[in-house]
Amino acid sequence: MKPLNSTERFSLGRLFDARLLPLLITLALFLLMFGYGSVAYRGFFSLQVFLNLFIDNAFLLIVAVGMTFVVISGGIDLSVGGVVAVTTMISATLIQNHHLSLWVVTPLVLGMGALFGAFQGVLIQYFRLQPFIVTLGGLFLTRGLCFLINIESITITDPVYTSLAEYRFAIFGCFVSANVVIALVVFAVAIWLAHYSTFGRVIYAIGGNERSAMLMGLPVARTKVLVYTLSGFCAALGGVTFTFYMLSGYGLHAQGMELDALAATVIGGTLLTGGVGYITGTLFGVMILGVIQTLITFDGTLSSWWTRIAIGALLCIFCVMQRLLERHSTGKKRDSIGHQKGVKAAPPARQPEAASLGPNLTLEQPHGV
Amino acid sequence: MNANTPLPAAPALPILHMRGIDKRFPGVHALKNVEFRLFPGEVHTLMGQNGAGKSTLIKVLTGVHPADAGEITLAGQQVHLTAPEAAEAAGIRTVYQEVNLCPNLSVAENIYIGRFPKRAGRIDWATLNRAAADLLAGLALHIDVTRPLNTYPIAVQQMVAIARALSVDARILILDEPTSSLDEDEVQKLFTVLRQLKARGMAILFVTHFLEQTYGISDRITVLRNGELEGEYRVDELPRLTLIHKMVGRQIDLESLNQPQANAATAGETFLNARDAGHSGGVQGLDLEIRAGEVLGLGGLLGSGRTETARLLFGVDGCDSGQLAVGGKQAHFKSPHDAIQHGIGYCPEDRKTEGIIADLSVRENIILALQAKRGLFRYLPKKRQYAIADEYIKQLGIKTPDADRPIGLLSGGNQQKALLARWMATDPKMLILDEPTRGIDVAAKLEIMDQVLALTRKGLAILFISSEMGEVVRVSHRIAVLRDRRKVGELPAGSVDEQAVFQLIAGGEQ
Amino acid sequence: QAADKLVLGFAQVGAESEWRTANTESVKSSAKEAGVELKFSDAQQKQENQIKAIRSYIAQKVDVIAFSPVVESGWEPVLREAKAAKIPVILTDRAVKVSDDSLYTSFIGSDFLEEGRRGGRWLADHYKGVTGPIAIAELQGTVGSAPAIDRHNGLIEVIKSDDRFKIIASQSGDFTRAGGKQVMEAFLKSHAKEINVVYAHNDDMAIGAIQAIEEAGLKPGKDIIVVSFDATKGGFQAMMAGKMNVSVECSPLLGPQLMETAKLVAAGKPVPKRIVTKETVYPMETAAAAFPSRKY
Amino acid sequence: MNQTSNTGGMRARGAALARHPLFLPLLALVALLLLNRAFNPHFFQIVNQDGHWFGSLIDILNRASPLALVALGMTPVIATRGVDVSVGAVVAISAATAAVLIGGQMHIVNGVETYASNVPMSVAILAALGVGLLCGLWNGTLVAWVGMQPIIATLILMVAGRGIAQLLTAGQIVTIYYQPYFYLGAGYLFGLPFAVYLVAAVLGLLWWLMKHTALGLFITAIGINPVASGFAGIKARTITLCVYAFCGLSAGLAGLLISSNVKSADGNNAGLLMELDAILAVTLGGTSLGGGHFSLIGTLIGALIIQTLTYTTYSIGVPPEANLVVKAIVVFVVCVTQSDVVKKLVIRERMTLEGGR
Ligand SMILES: Nc1ncnc2c1ncn2[C@@H]1O[C@H](COP(=O)(O)OP(=O)(O)OP(=O)(O)O)[C@@H](O)[C@H]1O
Ligand SMILES: Nc1ncnc2c1ncn2[C@@H]1O[C@H](COP(=O)(O)OP(=O)(O)OP(=O)(O)O)[C@@H](O)[C@H]1O
Ligand SMILES: [Mg+2]
Ligand SMILES: [Mg+2]
Repeated sequence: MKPLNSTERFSLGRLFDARLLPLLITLALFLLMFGYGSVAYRGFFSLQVFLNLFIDNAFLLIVAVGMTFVVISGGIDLSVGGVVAVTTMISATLIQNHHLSLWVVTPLVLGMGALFGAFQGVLIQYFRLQPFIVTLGGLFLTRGLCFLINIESITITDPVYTSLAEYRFAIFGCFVSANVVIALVVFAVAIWLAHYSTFGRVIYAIGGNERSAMLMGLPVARTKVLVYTLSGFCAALGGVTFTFYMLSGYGLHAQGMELDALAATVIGGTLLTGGVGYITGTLFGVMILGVIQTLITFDGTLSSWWTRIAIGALLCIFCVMQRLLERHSTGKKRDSIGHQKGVKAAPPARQPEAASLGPNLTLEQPHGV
Repeated sequence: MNANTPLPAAPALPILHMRGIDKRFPGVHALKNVEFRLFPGEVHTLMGQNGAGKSTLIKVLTGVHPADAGEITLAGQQVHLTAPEAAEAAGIRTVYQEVNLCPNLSVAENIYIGRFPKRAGRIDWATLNRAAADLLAGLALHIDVTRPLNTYPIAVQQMVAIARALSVDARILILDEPTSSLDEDEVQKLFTVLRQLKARGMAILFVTHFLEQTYGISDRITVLRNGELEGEYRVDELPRLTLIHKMVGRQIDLESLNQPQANAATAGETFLNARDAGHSGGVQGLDLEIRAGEVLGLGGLLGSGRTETARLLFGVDGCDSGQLAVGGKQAHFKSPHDAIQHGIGYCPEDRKTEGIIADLSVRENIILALQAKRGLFRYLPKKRQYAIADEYIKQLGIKTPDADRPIGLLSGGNQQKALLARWMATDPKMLILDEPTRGIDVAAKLEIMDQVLALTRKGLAILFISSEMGEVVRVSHRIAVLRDRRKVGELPAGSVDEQAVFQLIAGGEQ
Repeated sequence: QAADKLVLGFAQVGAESEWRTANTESVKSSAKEAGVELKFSDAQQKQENQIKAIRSYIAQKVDVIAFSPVVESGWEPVLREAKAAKIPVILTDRAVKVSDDSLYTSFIGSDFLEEGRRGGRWLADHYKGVTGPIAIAELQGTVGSAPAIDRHNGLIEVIKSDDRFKIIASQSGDFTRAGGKQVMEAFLKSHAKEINVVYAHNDDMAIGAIQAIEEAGLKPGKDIIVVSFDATKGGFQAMMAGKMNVSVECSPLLGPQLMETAKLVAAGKPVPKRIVTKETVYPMETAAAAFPSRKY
Repeated sequence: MNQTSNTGGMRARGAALARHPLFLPLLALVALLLLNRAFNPHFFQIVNQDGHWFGSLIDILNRASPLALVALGMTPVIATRGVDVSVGAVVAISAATAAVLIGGQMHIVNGVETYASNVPMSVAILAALGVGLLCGLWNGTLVAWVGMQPIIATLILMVAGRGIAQLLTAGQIVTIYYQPYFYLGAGYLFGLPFAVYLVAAVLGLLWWLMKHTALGLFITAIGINPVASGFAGIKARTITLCVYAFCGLSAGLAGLLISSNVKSADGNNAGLLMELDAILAVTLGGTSLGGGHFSLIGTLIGALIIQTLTYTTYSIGVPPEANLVVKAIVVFVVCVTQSDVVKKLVIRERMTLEGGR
């Protein structure tokens, strides 16, 4: 997914591009965890367990992809969990109680999600409000709306819906659900957006330095509103897949999903300060959260509280390793004030290749010699 | 506006005409009824002291700030540009003062973002990178364009910003102090390109504080003073001294600018001694001796490691080979805090990200290092803070309505002065000045150099870094020359000229 | 390899209340007693986590799967997978809504709606012969949760025909003591002296409300009647102190029944589709006598 | 003539007041209180019963105390561009520690109820505060020294912390029977709830630190530009560590208040979602999550707004299912009225009005 190296000659420096490093480390740690599970637990090492990671986290991946764009732009979207819930609720109500068709309801809820995202984006961009607060308000609003629609959960029995939800694609004797396919499509489109479209690059630019982006004549306002629209859309799509997953609408669905999505995004190497991030990283982030959970269920001996402590500890070990490995392999120690890597105002991060590959900045002879 | 200086006859119709421009910021009347004309095929330099309103005029033009009054016509048509986006669409390309690019994007992207080459609906990275590399090669810069911008030193970033502006054909090109951290050599490259563009009929608005550059490239000069139009002149009608006089409003002895200033007699005890010092991935094997009462100049080209040397000596990058000694005693700087405790101060070259704290007031910015030196609990009383701040505002002529204005709102040159004040306030024994005169007007430059030399006379040691070699030669007692992050030699100043330094850089051993 | 040892995968909702903890404890200890290998997972109150856990039990090929669904809906796809893998499923605590009954083997648990009715009936009984109006302040559980909905509906069902009763205030206290106390405090201020009855959806909120009532200078259990659910230890203590009038039991001790059923199911023996747990209503008069035998 | 200049001066002063950053948050608070008054005529009534003041306002103050403590601790963290989402869990841990240590039994000696604590109360309180401090130090270490992003660093403790709290209480709600402990969260001093004094003390301490030491300056500098602060010689890491430690400590104190008030500790529910409310309080008070300038008083007002809002929904009979929607609407309204756009509109309005006369 790294776009920049499609150019010119292959070089050693490229292979160990420092920008790819966090991704590689994340991937390696994921494999390590999966490997540990395979050794430690019977039945863990199977294709289906691996595929289950996708089946069970497809909706999270979709939501996290939307979140990734927002975070790259330097914002945050806490409303996603609520949007997922309200999407399941509206879908279920319309399908079950009003007998509308799936093909009418789905575009409708997707549109509503996008619209809601746009609404938040407008508040953030034009009223200069803080994303955190606006989207927290959005979270309250969407969750609240669920309960205004119905406080009970609504089971969907519509035959089209259920058959779609239960449809399974076979892969080597194992299977995945339709959700997985949707999530992978979203993932692919997101990579295209992030790395091969102007829109995506402008998002990175805004995250890097919003004022500069504005001075460079980039459409900052429009892009920012669109980023939240996109996140709203992804959340709604996440809601649709969640509805497939659960076959029900309920106001308490997807509790705390905003934090899961955020965690997945950040674990995947995206910086909350904006400007740096990878869609692929987000995929790994989701997988890592999934694998932690799977490890714990396979273990099956932890009490409720030890479950929590174990999740926290694994997360901690993972993040600390990630940081240490990154620091170690970039070779260069942090300068004494570089607060953390990639803080917006970080001094030029001087990278090791420049030293090892020799200076590639050549200068003409100075004047007058 | 000075009504008694009639505008010289226009060669053709101006492509840009700004009339009666007025702009107020809270507490500052930045532009007062300013008129400005720009003709096709000319380089028009806007000159004025720090805070005269040059950048503001440009920002009003490109729609960053709405004007309070006045009208702008582009090629005879009245326009209302409300955002930089609109200005770009109208054919105006701008390089704003300070580097305004995205640090996280690659060099190539920074140049072409907004106008990416596309193929089959997707960005064509190969073409993009090739085009960017070619464009930079035209400016004699051969760098890896796929690396993020912030991996390059500020001078390279400035070149990239220029390249971005040159990457598309525009009617008007605006360059606000694009050369402030460039070497002579890059400046010449830039000028070559500008002359080509001019020949093609482009109108170029240029801002600089370097008189040589002004006279080297411009056709016409507009002088602003205190937000008012002082006058518009053809360059051949305006001798340097008159220009300075018009900018500053008083007589300035230009000769003193060109005289070597340092007299060797003041040097005293060795203050800081670096022996074989180095930082992995940075400068290596550095032997440097800095004495009290002496200015040590650092010579070298862009990327030769001058800034890295400064960072090493200030404890930003830990010294992990060799050793440092202060006053004869071995010292180990784990952070700038340690260096400051030893009486060292450092004015970084990258003022925006490493220097100012934009939302803090001028006063807080000035006392910050002193306070950090005193520690958390010996808090300077507000009264003292104001006294210190006001003293330096006066002494350095910092142009600000009061000490409580956020420093980010000051003009670039005045921010630089405030940073200098920050370190002078700590009563340091040694100051590292990395490009201290960047973006500073002629008069202020003289003042600052005077201050620096006055400090050395009181026994201060100074490490002086500037990309203007002439300046280095003039103020230094000795010059250490760096190449490829190593010291290649040392020259006593006074007897040498720039040529000697360049020769050493180019490879001639001493 | 321990081929003959029965492996039971149990997907618990979480540990959100004392009731739930007691439930977990009961399942764990009776598994040990019955010699069943228990795979336990805690879903942190999230249904999707429970589904994930069930899926991983299928992958682990356990013998029997049991779980306590907090919500009735949303289980069909995963239960179908379980059925395809030929693993029998037992529900505890609460039923699920599925189109095909064969997706689960048996359901052991209580009935929140019935509990709500019991609470209502006790009230009707208590106020027999008294002329109204009787003002009820309701402390609801977490909005949207099953016990909150059903205990509310159960009460309404009983009192709607009796126009002496009137719910004058109703708010969610999230099943917690702090929530119950805070809400009750506000009720006591805004409905000053009107409230006759507090109908709290669980003991914890009732205990919080009792504190608020006491701090307002009133006597819970006398000035204001307190009706509550679960009959936990805390509830019993409040009843013995005369501060709570009645607690409708909702037994978490489903472990022994679960193990028994699991063994039968694994052996291929028929089991009843619905196994109702034995639950009673504990008015405060009987509390002291019943307390020593309480396990949670 | 004298009179006109007088009113002119007053108007100028009024305008300056209206432009004060705390004006709008305060206005929102007052509006909410008035709304309550409209529904409940006794709302502003405060009566004195045996030396204690009683009334809705007192309730709100008392209830807002834990939130205010947490939010006050959070303010400097946010000012350094950080955030601490673990405060809710820290509240639970501290409450659990105190409850388990004090616990206490009721003995009936000669028909008199007497209470005994497991360990001396002061030890238990110190232990709980110590645990809070430890949690804060842990967060601070991860952020400042390991270099993790604040939200993820504190997320770890947010997840694990509740587990730790439940581990301490073995998943039970630990009821506390030791009477003197209840004074912290439910006692009165000079007629006002004791908790209010605690908040005042913490606010006072912070205020003193900000005004009479360079801490406020350093925190603001770090929040605005961490790199430049380092170049100016500020020890950013040490200060970051301290700031998180203080946040943990104040969350610990809030945990004590909560457990003392409900006389029990609930590992799962104590302080649930408090992190969101605390962040909300900080932001409603006008502090930007982007770091930099901050306002302690603003935070306090923010906490009061949130608590008043909660109280309002309870007392004016909002149906429980509408709680969240009401909260959302209030948040939106308060934020939008505080936004520059609206301010500008209002000011322009006023200017044209005055100009028109
Ligand atoms: N030949 C080169 N090609 C590319 N980058 C270089 C080269 N030489 C130096 N650099 C970069 O410049 C950094 C060292 O430059 P430093 O900023 O210390 O130089 P300087 O002499 O202060 O130059 P400047 O004129 O930019 O201030 C190195 O970390 C490296 O990233
Ligand atoms: N956004 C702003 N808000 C308030 N005052 C401002 C703002 N921008 C500029 N000013 C003030 O306007 C005046 C003119 O500033 P300007 O940046 O135009 O100066 P300049 O001529 O470009 O100076 P320099 O040579 O130092 O760059 C200064 O006094 C500055 O403090
Ligand atoms: Mg300028
Ligand atoms: Mg340099």
